[in-house]
Amino acid sequence: MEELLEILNELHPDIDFNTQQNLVDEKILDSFDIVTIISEVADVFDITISAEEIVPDNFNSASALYSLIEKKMDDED
Amino acid sequence: MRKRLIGITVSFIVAAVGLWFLQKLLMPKYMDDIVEGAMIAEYYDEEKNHDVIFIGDCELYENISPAVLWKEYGINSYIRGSAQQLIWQSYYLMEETLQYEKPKVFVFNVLAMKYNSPQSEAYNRMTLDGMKMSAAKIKSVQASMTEEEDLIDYIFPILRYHSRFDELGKIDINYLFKKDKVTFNGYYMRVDVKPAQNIPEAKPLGDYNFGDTAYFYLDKMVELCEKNNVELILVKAPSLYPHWYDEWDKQMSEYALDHNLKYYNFLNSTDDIGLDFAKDTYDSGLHLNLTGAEKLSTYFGNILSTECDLPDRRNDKKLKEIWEEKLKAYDDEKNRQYAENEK
Amino acid sequence: MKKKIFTVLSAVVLSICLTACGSNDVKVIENNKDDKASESSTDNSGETSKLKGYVFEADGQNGKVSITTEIEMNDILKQLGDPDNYFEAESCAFKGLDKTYTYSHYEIQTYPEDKKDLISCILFKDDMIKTAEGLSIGMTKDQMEEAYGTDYEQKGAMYVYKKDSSFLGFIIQDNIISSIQYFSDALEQQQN
Amino acid sequence: MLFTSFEFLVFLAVVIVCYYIVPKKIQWIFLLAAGYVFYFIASPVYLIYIMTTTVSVYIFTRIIQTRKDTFDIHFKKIKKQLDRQQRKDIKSQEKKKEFRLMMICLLFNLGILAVCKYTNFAIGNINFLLGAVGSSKRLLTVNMILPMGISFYTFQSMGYLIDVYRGTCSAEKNLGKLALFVSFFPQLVQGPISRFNDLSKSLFEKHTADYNTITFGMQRILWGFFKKLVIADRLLPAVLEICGDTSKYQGAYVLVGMLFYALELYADFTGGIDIAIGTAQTLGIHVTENFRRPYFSKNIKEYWNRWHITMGSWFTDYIFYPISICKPMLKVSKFSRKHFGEFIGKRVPIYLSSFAVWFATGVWHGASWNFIVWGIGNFVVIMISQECEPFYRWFHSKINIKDKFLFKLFQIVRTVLLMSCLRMFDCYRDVPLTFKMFGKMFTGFDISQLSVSAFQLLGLAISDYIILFGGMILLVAVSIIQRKGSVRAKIAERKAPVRFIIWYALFLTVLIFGTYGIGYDSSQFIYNQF
Repeated sequence: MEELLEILNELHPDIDFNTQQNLVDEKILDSFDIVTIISEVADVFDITISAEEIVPDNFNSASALYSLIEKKMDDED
Repeated sequence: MRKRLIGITVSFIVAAVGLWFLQKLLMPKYMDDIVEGAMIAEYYDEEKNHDVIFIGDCELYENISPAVLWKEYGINSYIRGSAQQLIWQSYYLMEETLQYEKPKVFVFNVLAMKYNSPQSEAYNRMTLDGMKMSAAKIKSVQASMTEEEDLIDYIFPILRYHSRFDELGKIDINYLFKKDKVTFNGYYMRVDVKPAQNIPEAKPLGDYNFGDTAYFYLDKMVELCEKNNVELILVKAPSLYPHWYDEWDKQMSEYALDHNLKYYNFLNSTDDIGLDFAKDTYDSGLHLNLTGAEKLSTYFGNILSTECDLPDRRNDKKLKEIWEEKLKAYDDEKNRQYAENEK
Repeated sequence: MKKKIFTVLSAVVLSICLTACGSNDVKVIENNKDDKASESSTDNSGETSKLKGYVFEADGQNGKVSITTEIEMNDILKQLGDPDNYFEAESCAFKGLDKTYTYSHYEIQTYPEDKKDLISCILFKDDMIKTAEGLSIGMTKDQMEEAYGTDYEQKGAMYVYKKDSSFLGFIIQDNIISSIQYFSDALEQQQN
Repeated sequence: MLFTSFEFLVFLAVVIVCYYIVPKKIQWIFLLAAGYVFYFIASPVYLIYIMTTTVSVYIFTRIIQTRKDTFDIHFKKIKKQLDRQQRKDIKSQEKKKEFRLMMICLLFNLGILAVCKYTNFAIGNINFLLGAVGSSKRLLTVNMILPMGISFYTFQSMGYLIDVYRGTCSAEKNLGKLALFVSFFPQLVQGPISRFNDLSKSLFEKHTADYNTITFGMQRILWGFFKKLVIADRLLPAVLEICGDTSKYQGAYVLVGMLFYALELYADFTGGIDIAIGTAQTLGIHVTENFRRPYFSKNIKEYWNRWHITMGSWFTDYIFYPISICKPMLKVSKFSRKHFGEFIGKRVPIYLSSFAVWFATGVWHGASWNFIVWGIGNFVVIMISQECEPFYRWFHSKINIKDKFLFKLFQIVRTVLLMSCLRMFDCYRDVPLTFKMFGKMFTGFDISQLSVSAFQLLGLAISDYIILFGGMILLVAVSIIQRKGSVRAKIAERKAPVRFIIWYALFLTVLIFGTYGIGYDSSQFIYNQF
């Protein structure tokens, strides 16, 4: 989770990712941000998030994103 | 629920009245310049028991004066004329006229035979917009429409004239509901003179036969008149232009013979009528002016009353009253125009 | 890899087959709005100096004058000079005049449109003048076909050739050309 | 059948009445029939195309779905006996097979689209190249049919195909229902491009006639007519005049033309979409919004989130994401990060996939270099503004004007101008001419050109300008009110006479000031070209 928050904070230092629950719906994260996040996450956690997993539900909050990452890690190693 | 239904009904009524009013406002009034557009509608205000009804284009409404026919022969007549009236429009006007009255004679001017297909939207409008809504009107519209036109635009003319919003003027308000008379029983009076000269030679045509559509409606006219026991008379007004070809004349003569109709080509009797094309025309021979029209009317009235056995109705008290008023207006207008011409 | 290529190829071939057998002149009405302005603005590149359709070469005051139908009479009139005879006819009800200009060997008729007079008809009056392709009154039908081909429409005695929006008509009596006239759509309709 | 034609209104009236009369069970079948009739009227040949797409998508999605279902059952059974690596392998093998199926169908349908739409463009370019190398050979251009709305229904069905492949929606079992999804007539001509999950529910549902739904729908249609007939079509002659005669209209005129076109396009496109969505609404069907007051956007990225939304999100979901996060791209990213440093490495996937998206967007808009350059232009502007982001952030941290009204207004005006400049590629004949005219706008700018009489020479009369001005004010006012919720809902709260007056006034405005009929021959002519 720490590592994820680090990635996010680097992208948008002005946002408090611990509390924000509507990152996508309120357009805080745009498509460029999401691509950056995915490629960083791929690097750090060694997982691949595929296009069909890019839905608001998975990206609306840091915790949602983290649970996606966890699920992926379970699945893949 | 009931309240809502009432609400909807009321809104629709208010909306419809508003639309009707706007449509009235936006339709051209034809009162200041192109008065020909107001002619067709004038008929509906008339006392409808005419002996003779002329149906056709400008070669009738500028060349025949019903006032003279009444004054000299006691013939009560009316001209249902409009600019460039096409033959199917004339036919449907006949059909419509028969809904109102049954004259003894219909007179049709045969120049319209030269047109076999719809011509122009503007002329269509002048003939058709004036007609009251009826089956005959719808059929006439369908026969007359050019490719760019739609029936719906005739049923709801506001769809056609909405773009007039920036041309609206005093005239549209003044004549919103009541219009002036522009004709005398359909006759459009002009007293000015422009001698006929320099009329070009007729252009040779490849095919002198009138078109099938034109004949189709002429046949229908004959049929309609037979069925209603009205005599149909064909005439060709003595206008020098557009050119009336001998080949055309022959076709009409033969047609009249075949169908047992009277056909008078007044071009052949200009001397008998006494027409002087240096004086009796106001546009170099296309149309007659008042003096010309009165001469022709005298001549033709004589034919009508003798050959068609039309009674002299000058003793009819009611008619006499109506005509007295009309003749006065006729003379007033005549004097007004002459006075204006003097200036 | 092979499979992939096959997949792509088969898909492309299939779709080409489908579109190819359907191609014809059906009008394009794809309402992809964004195409609009660009397409319409492509039409405006034509030059205006060259006359389209059948052209008649008349002798003007200063050399040849090219005349065809649907062009403005004013310009032509300046080059041709005053006509021998001039006649104007008011169109019923509407403002504007149908005008006829008669010169020694031919006659030009105009009709009003948008405050301009456009030429509706050029009529040969004698055998002193020729069409641009060299035909004059008095020549034979064979000569006409030689010069203009047989792609005409026949209306009674009139043989009508069409080029762009202009018409050229020959009236032939006893195999001899008796009248030559250039005319436009505007007139064509009236005579039907 | 144009939305603004009388025929369409009659068609619509018949459809609405019948829709609520027929048994509820077959309402969707009736809609399908209506869609096919709508298409048939345009041209019977078109039906073959839309049916081909429908059937091919149906077959492939069914196959993919069946595979998925059987695989899932099978996989559950054997799951326990396998170790992780084996599971992964089996899964990816299955995915590959599904991918291949999906690609066959995708390429087949995009192939049809490409051949219909781009054959002549390709031939033109080949001929140009032939000329460039000095060959005298030329390919003849062919007369291709371009079925109505092919770009829209192809994209819509391809989105559905990919969704099924991804498993985000399950394949429709009923061919008829899928056919209805592809051929739903209100959005057939110019979108919006709907997603199956969004549209399907209300599309196949049973609907009972509801006063509010139907009146709201009709009000939306009326508003669309207003935008299209009163504003867009009235303005169009001036736009065409300015863009058509480039030797006459230079300097300040270019700016005028650009702004006129911005208004014309907005009114035309959003008006059409209003009619489409309103039509669907009268039938009780909810269609995704396609615009959200785009001209209030503060930057170009925001603009593209608010203009033609369904197309933008289609490109994002089905092109941008797949390309930018696919494995090869991640490898490229890693590689460049290693060799060119963090800064460039991070940007590579975004740049490459954005370029792909904007190139595709350009191509999608039309078969011409104008649109391709236009797409790339958008790409360039977006990337520049993306790179400037840190600067903006720094700027705003120093000077606090971010929330000032005037600054916002400046941002909005800037964005509109920027988009209008790019859109010049839309107006002018070819790319060099566009650049030339763009230059002329600055070099030949002379405000005195724009006299009152000069404006009248553009084919519009004073009265037209007054109407346009009034219409624009109404547009802006409605947009401002709309920010706080549906305008129609606000009006519906009013008393009946007020409602009546508002809607009747709008109706009369369209009826009288609308640009339709014989009185407007010139616009008639323009319609016919398209």
